[in-house]
Amino acid sequence: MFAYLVRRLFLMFVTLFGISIVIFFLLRIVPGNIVDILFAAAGYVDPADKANLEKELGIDRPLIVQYWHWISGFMRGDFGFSYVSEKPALQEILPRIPITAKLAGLALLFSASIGIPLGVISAVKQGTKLDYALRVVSLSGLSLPSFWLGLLILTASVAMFGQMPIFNPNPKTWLEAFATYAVPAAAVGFRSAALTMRITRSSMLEVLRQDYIRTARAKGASEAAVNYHHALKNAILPVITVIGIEAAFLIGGLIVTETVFNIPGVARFLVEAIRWRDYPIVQNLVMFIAVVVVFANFTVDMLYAVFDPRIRYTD
Amino acid sequence: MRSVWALAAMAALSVLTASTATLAGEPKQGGILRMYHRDSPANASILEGATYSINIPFMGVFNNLLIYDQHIAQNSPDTLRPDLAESWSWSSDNKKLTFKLRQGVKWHDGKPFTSADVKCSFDLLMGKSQQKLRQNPRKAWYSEVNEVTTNGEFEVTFDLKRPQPSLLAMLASGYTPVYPCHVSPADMRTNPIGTGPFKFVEFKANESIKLTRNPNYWKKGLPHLDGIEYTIITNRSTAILAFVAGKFDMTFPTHITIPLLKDIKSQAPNATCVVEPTNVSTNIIVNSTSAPFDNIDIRRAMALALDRKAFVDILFEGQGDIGGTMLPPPQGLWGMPKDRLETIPGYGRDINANREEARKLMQKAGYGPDKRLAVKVSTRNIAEYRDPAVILIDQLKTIYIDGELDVVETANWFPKVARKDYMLGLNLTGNAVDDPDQSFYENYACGSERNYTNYCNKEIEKLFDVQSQETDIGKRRPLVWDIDKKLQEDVARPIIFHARAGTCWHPHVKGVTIMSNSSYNGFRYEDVWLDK
Amino acid sequence: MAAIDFDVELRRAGAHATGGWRRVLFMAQRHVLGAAGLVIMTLFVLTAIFADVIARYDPLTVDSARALARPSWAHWMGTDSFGRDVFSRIIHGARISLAVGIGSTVLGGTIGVIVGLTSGYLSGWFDLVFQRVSDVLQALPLLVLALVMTAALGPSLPNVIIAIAIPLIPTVARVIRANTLALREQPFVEAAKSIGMSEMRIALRHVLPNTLAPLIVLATAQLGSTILTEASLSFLGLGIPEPYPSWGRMLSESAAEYVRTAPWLVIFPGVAISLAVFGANLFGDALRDILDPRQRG
Amino acid sequence: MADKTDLVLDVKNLKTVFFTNSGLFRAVDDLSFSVRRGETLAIVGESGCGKSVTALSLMRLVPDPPGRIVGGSVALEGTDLLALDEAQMRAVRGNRISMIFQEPMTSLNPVMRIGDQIVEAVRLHRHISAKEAQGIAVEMLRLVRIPEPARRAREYPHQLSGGMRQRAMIAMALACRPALLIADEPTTALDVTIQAQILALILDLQKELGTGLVLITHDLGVVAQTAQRVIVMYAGRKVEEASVEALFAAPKHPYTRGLMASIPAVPASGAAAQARLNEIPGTVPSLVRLPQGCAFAPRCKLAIKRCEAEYPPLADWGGGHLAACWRAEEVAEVA
Repeated sequence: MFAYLVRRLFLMFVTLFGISIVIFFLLRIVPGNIVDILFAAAGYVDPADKANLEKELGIDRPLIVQYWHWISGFMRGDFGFSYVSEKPALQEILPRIPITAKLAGLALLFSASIGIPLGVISAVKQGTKLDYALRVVSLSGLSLPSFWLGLLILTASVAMFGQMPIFNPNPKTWLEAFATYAVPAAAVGFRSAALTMRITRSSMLEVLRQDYIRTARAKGASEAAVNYHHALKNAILPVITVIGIEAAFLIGGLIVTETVFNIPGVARFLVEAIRWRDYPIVQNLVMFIAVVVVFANFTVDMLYAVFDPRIRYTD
Repeated sequence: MRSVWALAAMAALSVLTASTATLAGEPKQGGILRMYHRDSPANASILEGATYSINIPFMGVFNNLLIYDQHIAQNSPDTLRPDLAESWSWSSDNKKLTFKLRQGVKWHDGKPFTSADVKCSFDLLMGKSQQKLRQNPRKAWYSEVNEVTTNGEFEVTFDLKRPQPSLLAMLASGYTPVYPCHVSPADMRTNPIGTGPFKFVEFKANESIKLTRNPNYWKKGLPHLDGIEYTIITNRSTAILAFVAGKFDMTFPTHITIPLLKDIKSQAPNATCVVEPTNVSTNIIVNSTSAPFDNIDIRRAMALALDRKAFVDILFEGQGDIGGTMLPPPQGLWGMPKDRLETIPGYGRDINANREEARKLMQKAGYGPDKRLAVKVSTRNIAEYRDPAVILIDQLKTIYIDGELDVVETANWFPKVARKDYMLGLNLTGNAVDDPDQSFYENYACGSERNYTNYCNKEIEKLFDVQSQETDIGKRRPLVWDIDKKLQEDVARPIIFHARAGTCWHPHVKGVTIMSNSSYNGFRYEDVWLDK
Repeated sequence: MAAIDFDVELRRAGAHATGGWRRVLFMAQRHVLGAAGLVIMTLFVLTAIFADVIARYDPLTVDSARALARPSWAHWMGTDSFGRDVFSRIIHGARISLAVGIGSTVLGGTIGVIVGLTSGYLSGWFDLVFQRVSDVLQALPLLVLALVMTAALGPSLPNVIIAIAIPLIPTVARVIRANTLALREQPFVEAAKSIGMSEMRIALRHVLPNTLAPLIVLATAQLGSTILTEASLSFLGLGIPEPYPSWGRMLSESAAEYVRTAPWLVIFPGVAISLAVFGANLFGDALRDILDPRQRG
Repeated sequence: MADKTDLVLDVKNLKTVFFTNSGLFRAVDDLSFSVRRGETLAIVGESGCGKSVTALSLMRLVPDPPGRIVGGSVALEGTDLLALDEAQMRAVRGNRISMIFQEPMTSLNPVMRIGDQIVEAVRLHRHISAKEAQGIAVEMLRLVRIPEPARRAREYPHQLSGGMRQRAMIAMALACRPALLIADEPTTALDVTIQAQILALILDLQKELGTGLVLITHDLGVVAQTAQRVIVMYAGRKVEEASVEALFAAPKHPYTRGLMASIPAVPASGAAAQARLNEIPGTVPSLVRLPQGCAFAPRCKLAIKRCEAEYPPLADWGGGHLAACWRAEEVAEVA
């Protein structure tokens, strides 16, 4: 177990190192930098002023020096300053994290609490009209562009209630807080709920074909006991993996949803920062996301060990 | 027909201005004006920016030396009002402009305002001070100013190389706030200090901008509002839905396109919406340094092929203006009269005849139905740029030109233009003040930083100087018209149209006037109030 | 015990469905959803191929006189703000969506197969490097990667295809690698090795064909999501530029401006995207049921 | 024949079919047999002959679709199981009739502790506390000779060897003291050395508990050691039934004969040592397209015209020795 953990942590470190290189150099390939954008906002370009500013920001130095400067700072917990706001990058990133985290958490909760039961029902009722209906709904969840869904929700809510769930940083009532997060979370969660449902369904179908299910029936266990006790316990494992992976993919959906619902979370902030070529923000934020993803995968693997007695990490 | 309509519009406008002033009743104190902001400005320093994304939210933090009357829609020399300067006077040779400054004004941090601050601000703008602006887009405005001198704590004098009556117009723009001497330009970007009615509270990029009432504002009893809060919403439909749903008292000024106005009017029938020219022209920058547009015939053919009315019909449902460099009348002070305009090639009413002529020019240059000219039309990846480019490409088809749209990201646009790495570019030019000096020198003078095409015509430049020194508006206007006409005939930067845009607010918002010949100067908002 | 109609039961089981068409018909009945998906996909592909014939107007021609026209006989899906016929644009948009969908799936799939096969077959350092690189790519959110890629390459059709294809590579490669690893232990591969077949030949002749089923399943599943990714990129302003009638951009730009004033601009492209993706997903599901033996019911 | 009241299981004319896309598949066709209390009945045949479907039919666990029991009766202790509704049937399963499956590796739920799986079987049918049930589970594990039963009860299936798992399966199947135990190839998947132990265990427990046993196997050697009576199935039908002694002494069906001949010679049985194994030529025919007459005819050395035309009825050759062959008398001699 200990050897496994060491190996695993080492690989995680290697992955994160790789990500730091990829994001750093990818960003440098993107044409234009913050100085170009600042001059675009000023409506002119002056080569001398531009060179001065590049020097001031340190983006005139050789790439390898810039990389070392960033990564060594990153290790020390020095994340640099945002090029745009000129505030410490950490100060820009940190307050936005809880917003996205709440949204993502709620979306995952939504995804799991809707997706898993419906997936089980769909599998148990395989071939029935209910199964077909659920599959069509889940497939449609995977087929709707999420910004479209978000906009339709907003439009419908204004048309029907004359109100819209736009982000409110300081909700006064419980209901307001709920509206702030729940609707956008549902818009993102719909897609991942659909995914969760499909995985649960196929996992359940797989498990329901297993010999031990027949054994359970032979014992005289009821259908309910067979499905929910014996089958689900086994079928849940791949679902956990997928929810874990989904947590990583959720960030993509959140970018779009945070834009539509105008939520000042990290996902939209990342896109804006890419647009502004705000390297310190993009680099550190991507690293942060990568750390979360890598640890989410790690947690999933550990959860596997908890849920599946067969798995013991001894390697 | 058109002039009658224009007259009617004028009349309606003056009624509107009058109504906001007289029918509004006694202003109520308090309340926070909630607006959305269309994008996240780079920073809070007006002097370093060249977009009203910075002006609009931060103009209320500052005062100018003088300012355009905030309740007269059309900025003109007659609507200049004292601000930090109580009065001004020209020397007899019109080369010295002296301002008497208001006393007892304090910066938001409590330090007193003096003439040193004025000098600092303009030294900064002229690039003469120790500290530098990171960007200085309007340096050219002060090219005729030798220096700014202080005479005691409350008097400053602008010493000019030659008479320049337009200097006052530029000083009155929202782009020309007075900065404090004791705050560095860097701090002004993140935490601006002014003397204005509102104090800066915070600016969270991509999130919000907050201003609060300055209780020690030197105008007693102002501002009425407790504060102004902008929520930054880049998605237009989300923003408009939120306005309709009552989350905001007012839209971002001049953010509502004509097609969207109908939507707002149907959703929020009580909202007041005002449509005015923005004094932003949509134009074509032509790379005349290399083939094929180094050929004047092809440039002329392109200018002839433009069906300006079609642009205006499609993009503004007819509510846009066709003119030269200067904003057309009646809102524009300096635009050519219609009959004069129509004598310029390409502005004539008979589009088919124009295009027939254009095709002849193209054939002369060696192109025809079987040998079409392939052209890249570069533009920024913003709807206001992209949409006219699409129409332009479609129209160029009629004269054997096959255009391909080349969409460029903001970060790459100016470098690309500076590299001359384009054939045709679709560009927007915002005019901070409706003034020929601002427009001509900034966009057409040899060596000007915003003269993207590097158009350089020494003879025309002489004419710039002649009109610039003319103090009599009546005499100056025909000079301006002549220059404008020449610029169009040279196909220096063909102007396609002048945009109009709408601003909406809910009925409880009082005291807002949208300027009709500028979108940079009317956002002080010190006497805006909420009737709630 | 209830009486059982053997004929009915057998019919249900498909016993009567012998020979070409009856078999096809039976499969269509058994996989109703898949058949529907296949029909949608076929329509989609035919539309893309015959766009010039089907479209009633030139999708790029601007006409101020008919801007923002409601759907009518002349313009079945109305016109956009430039007066361009929405129906014709959607028809031509099928080409773009198909190009993005198939282009990026084929590109990502091909590279993924090569990498996965090599990695699973050679093991050693190549596999180690591949594993780490795919860890890296998979820890970066797909949309973020595509976003930075399109920003780096510049928005154009080929670049969007590349940007969407790259994050696909590790996904495909992992599946192929896992299958290859499993297949390497199979007797027929051992046998091929024992008669002196070269590794390369074994990989291409024996291993690759056997990974085809999961590959096809994965590819159809990806087809839909690539179209959605393009739409999201368009929404974020980095999709395929004007004037190409990309569904994603048609939708995202109209969605921003005309969601209320000209709903047809928002509804039809949205429906087109959703339907195409839905069709691909339905078809992919059915294919998985049929091709993936582990999933067969 | 035995006294009716002594019968644990009485199957009459059982018919189970599968509806497949290649046609009707008669997996069990008109099968009748009975098992007495404490008796062991073996059902033998090649794979695909319908043995396992018979077992599943008795449990009413034939997967539907595609399978369906379409006729006959299965009387367990006098109750026709086929007439019960699903709830009633559940009360019988695992309680009065239990089953051990072929694959001990996959037949136990991998995420449940062994003890819990037995506890579940007990508590489904007995209203007792979890603690008592746990006691029974440990007791059962002890009964199937698992060392340290209390510790093993807390372990997961993957921690047990194949033999151990099959013991646990047996413990689970017998936990409620069923009247009838069905063992479907219980030793096939196990090591040869373990096979004998498991068989011995099953027989011991059967004796101890007085359970009727249906042992399904393809291994005539196993039959000889364990069963009292044997049914030979071929293509879904019973082709021969006899006491073990009678069957081995004089098989009346050429198929049985063939099966015996394919056993590696067991010199102790007195038969002449053979130079090579005899195998039955050909394979079990497709159950969909069965020949009109005897299904075995195409593979049968003794086949005559009549075999192909008419299906031979089951005839009693004395002492309950049934066989379905037109040339039953000649079988022993010819072979």
